[in-house]
Amino acid sequence: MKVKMAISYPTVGASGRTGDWRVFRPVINQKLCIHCYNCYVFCPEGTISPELGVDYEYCKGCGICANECPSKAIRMVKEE
Amino acid sequence: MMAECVEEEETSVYVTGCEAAARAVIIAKPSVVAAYPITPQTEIVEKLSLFIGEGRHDCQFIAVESEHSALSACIGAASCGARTFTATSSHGLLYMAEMLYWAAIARLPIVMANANRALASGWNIWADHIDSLSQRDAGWIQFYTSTVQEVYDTILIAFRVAENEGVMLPVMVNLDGFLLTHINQPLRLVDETLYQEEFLDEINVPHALNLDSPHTLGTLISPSDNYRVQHDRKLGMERAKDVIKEAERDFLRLFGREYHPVMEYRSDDAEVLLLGMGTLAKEAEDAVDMMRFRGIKAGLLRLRQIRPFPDDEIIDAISRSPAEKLVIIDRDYSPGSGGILSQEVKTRLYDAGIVKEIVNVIAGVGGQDVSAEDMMEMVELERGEHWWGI
Amino acid sequence: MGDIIEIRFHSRGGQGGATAAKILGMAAFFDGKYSTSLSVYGAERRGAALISGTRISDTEIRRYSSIKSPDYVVILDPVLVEISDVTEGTNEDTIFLMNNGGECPLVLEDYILYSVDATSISLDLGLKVAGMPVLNTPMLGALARLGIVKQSSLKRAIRKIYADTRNIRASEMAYERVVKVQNRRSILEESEELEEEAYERLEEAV
Amino acid sequence: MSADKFKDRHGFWTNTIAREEYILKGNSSCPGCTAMIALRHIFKAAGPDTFVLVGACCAVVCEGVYPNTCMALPTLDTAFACTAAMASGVRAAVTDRGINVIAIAGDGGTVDIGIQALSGAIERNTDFLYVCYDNEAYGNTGMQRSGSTPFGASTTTTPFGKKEDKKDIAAIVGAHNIPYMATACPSYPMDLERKVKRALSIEGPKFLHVLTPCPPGWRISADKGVEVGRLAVRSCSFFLYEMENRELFMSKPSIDAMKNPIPLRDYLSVQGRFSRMSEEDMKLAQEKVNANIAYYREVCGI
Repeated sequence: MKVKMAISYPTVGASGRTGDWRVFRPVINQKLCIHCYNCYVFCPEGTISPELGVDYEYCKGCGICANECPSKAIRMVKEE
Repeated sequence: MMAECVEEEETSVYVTGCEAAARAVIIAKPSVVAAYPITPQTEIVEKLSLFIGEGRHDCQFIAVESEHSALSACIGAASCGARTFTATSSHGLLYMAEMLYWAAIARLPIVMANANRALASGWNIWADHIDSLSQRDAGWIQFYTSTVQEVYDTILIAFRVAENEGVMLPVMVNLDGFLLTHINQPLRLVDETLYQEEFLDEINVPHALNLDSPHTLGTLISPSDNYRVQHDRKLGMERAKDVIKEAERDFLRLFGREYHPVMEYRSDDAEVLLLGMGTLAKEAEDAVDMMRFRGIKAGLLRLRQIRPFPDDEIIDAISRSPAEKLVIIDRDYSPGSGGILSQEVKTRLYDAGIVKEIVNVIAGVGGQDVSAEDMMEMVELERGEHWWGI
Repeated sequence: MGDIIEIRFHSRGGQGGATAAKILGMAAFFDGKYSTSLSVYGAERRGAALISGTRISDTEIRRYSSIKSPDYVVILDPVLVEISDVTEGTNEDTIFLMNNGGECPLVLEDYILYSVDATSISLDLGLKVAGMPVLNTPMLGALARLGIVKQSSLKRAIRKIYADTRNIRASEMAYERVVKVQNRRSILEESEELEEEAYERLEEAV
Repeated sequence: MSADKFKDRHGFWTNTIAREEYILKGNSSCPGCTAMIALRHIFKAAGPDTFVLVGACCAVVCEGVYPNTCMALPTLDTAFACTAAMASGVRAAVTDRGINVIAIAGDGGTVDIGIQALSGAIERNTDFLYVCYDNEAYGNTGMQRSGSTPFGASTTTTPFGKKEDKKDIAAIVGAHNIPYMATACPSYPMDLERKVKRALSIEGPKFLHVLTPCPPGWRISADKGVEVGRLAVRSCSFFLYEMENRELFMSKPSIDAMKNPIPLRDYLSVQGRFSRMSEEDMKLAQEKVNANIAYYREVCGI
C-alpha cells in the first residue's frame, strides 16, 4: 500500500501490561469453588478463563469476581 | 411519426450544471450516494434519486437527515471500500466541516459536488466561494469549474484522482451556485463504456474494513504518530498534483477535451493578466477579447484547482507573460486579511522571487452581478485591495 | 465573442418562465447553435415576479452575468408591465412580445411590440397546471414566429420537457395568432412608410 | 454461531456463551467497568461476522492506542454526533444480511449529540443494532451531566445534584415504531445476550439501552458495579424490558422487582454521586419511581 494509514490491529495488551495497575489480586480457592462461572462471566476484562485460571498479566484487580462469587471462593489479596 | 417516438442515443444534451453533475456520477457508478437537499445543490440530489430510482444504476441512495450525516454515511461506506458520492452547498458544507477533516485524515476517496453559495446571516443563496474556501485546509482536493461541460468532466476526473492508490483523498468539485447549477448549456456526453474500461479502474480502498483480517480505523493516536499521518496526507496531496495532470491528459486522449490546473487564455503576450476561478473567470475571457479589440493586451489565468495548489503552473504562466500587472478577482473574502485567492497567489510569487503589481478585486461576493465590462474597468485599478462597486 | 442574441422573460412563479428560457435555449441547441439559459429566482414562490433569460450564439457563450440589454423581452403575464421594470436596459431596437389581447400598455408605446393571447389559447385547450393556464409554450410558439428558433426545433424541445402534447398545439396556435400591435411606434413607422410611399408615388408621377 | 461452547458442570450458565473474546484483554478500560462486561457479552452474542462502529465515548478510549486495538472485530471509530449515520453508510456498503452491523455509543452520544443521527437512521430503516451503554454522564471527559443523568445525581457540572429528570431515550426510540428494542444491564448477562441475539435475528433497526454502572463516575468501589446494577433493577429505578412491534414485554428480573421493589434509597445511598441529595429530593425520587412502576404495571398488566 502506497499510503500509510492509521490502521490499528487487534492486540492483546493494546494498552500495555494492565496487570501492573493492580493493587489487590484475586486468588481463587478451588476447594470452595462451586463452578458457577460468575467470575468468568462478570470479569470486565476476560482475564478469567472458563477453566478458572486468572491471567495476572492483564487482570486489573477490580474485585468484581470476588464480589460476585456466591461461595466466597475468591479473595482479594494485597499485591506485594 | 413512429420514428419520432424512438429516442436515438444522444451524444449531447442540453442540461443544467446540476443535471450534468448527476449524469457524471451515474457513469462513475458509485455504490452509495448519501445526500441532503440544499439550494442550489438540490437538483443534483433530485436527479440522482431519479436516475437511481429509474434503475439506471444499481446504487444505494441514503436520504439522510443532515449534511453532517450525509458525509458520515459516505465515510462509513467508504471505510468498507465502497465508491461514494455526496453533494452540498454553503451552510451544508459548513455543517459537514467536522467530517470533512475526518474524511481526509481517514484517507477516504469520497467525491462531493459543492454548489458555491454565500453564508448567512441574511439568507443569501447566490454564488460565493467562501463556503469551500473556508474549508480549504480540510485536506480535500478542490476543483473549481466554469461551464456545465466542465462540471461533468471534472466529476468524471475526480473519482480517478481520489481513488489513486498514492492519493486516497476526498475530492470536492465546486460549481458556482445558480450561475452553473441552474444554467442550461449544451453538454457532450462521454462514451460510458470507454470511461469505465479505459479511464476509471475498480475502486480499491486498501485500508477498508474486512471480516477476514479485522482491524480498527480511528483509534486514539499519539502526537508523534498523528504527526506522521498528517505528513503522509501532505505527501498524498503532493502526489495528487501529478495524478491530476495525468488524468487530465488521459481525459483529453480519450474524450477530446482539454483541462489543466491553470487554464491560460491569451496570456503568453499579455501586458495585464486577470486571474480568477469559476464562472467569473470564464466571463473574463470575454473581457480579454474585448480589451484586445481595443488594443489592450490582456490575458487570463483561470485556476481549476486550489488544493493541491498548482504552484509550478501558476509561476510558469505568470513568468512566461510580460505582464507587470496582475488583477486577481476574489469571489470570497477573509475579513481582517483580504482576498483568499490573492493571498494564495502572492505567497507563491514571493517564494519564486517574482514582484508584480497586484490588484486584488473583491467581486461577485454574495452573488453580486459582475460582467465582462466590469472586468475591463478592473484592469484600470491601482495596486491594493478594491471592493467592486462600493 | 460572436454576436449573441439575448432574450429576457418576465413571468411570475408558476407560469413557467424559467422553463420557457430552457426550452428556447434547447430549441436553439437543436438548431445547431450554442445557447445558455438561466432563471434568476427572486424566491421560488408561486406568484412572485421572476426573470429568466436565454442567450443564443453561433459560438460558445462565456457570459454568466445578467442580461443587461436584451434583444427580445417576453412578458408572460400582462400584470408584470405594471409591477416590474420590463423596459430596463432596452433600446429602440428591442422587440417586445406580450401575452394579451393586442392592446398596448403605455410604457411600451415606443417599442416594437408583438402580442398573442396565450392565456386564451391555453384555456381553450384546457392546458392548465395547478389550476393556472400554461403560458410559456404558447409564448414560445409566438417567439418562433419572430424567427429566433426554427418551429420544428421548438416543438422538439417542448416534447423533451413536457409529456402533454397540448403544449405543442398551444405553440402552434400562438405561432399562427401572433400579431404586431398598433402603438405610437408602429403608427409612426407606418406614417413614415406612407410618407415614403407617397413621396415615391409623387416622384413617379413627376 | 461458529464459536465453540464450553460446558459448565452445574448447568447454571448453560452452554450459550461463546468462548471467543472479541475485546482482547489489556485494554484501557477502568478497573471494574461494567460497560466492558456489557460489550464483551454483546460481541460474544453477535459472533465474528460483525462490523462494529464505536462513537466518541469511553469505549473508543478503551480500544487502546494506534497501532493497537483491543477490538478483534472490524471496527470503525466515529465522531460524536454521527455514529448512527456512519452505520447507515456501513450497512449500505455491507448489504449481506448475514453480517451484523452494531453501533456502540454512550449516553451523551445517544441521547444528546447523536440523537438526530439515531432518529434518522431508524427512520431510514437501517438494518443495524444500535447499543447505547448508559453510564448516566459524560464519562470520557470526567463526568459532566448528560441528558441521561438522573435526578439528584451530582456531576462536575451539576455539583449540587441534577434538577431535571433523566431523558427516557427508550421511549423516544420506541416512538419511532422500531421493530425491536430492549433495555438491559450487564448485571443480568444472560438476559443481555438473549436480547442481542433476538435483536440480530430481526431485519431493520434495533435499539438496545444498557445501564452500565461506572465506578469512578458513580463513586462506588471498582468491585461493586455489577451489584449496583442489580440494585437499579431491583429498586425499579431501571426497568428491563423488550418491545417488539410496539408491544412491551417486561423481563423476568423486573417483573420480580415490580412485585416487591426495594426502596430506592438502597440503590442511591451506596453511590457517592447521590450523597448530597436532600431527604425531600430522596422522597421525590421515590415518588417518581412509584409512578413509573404504576405506569409499567398498567402497560404490562402486572
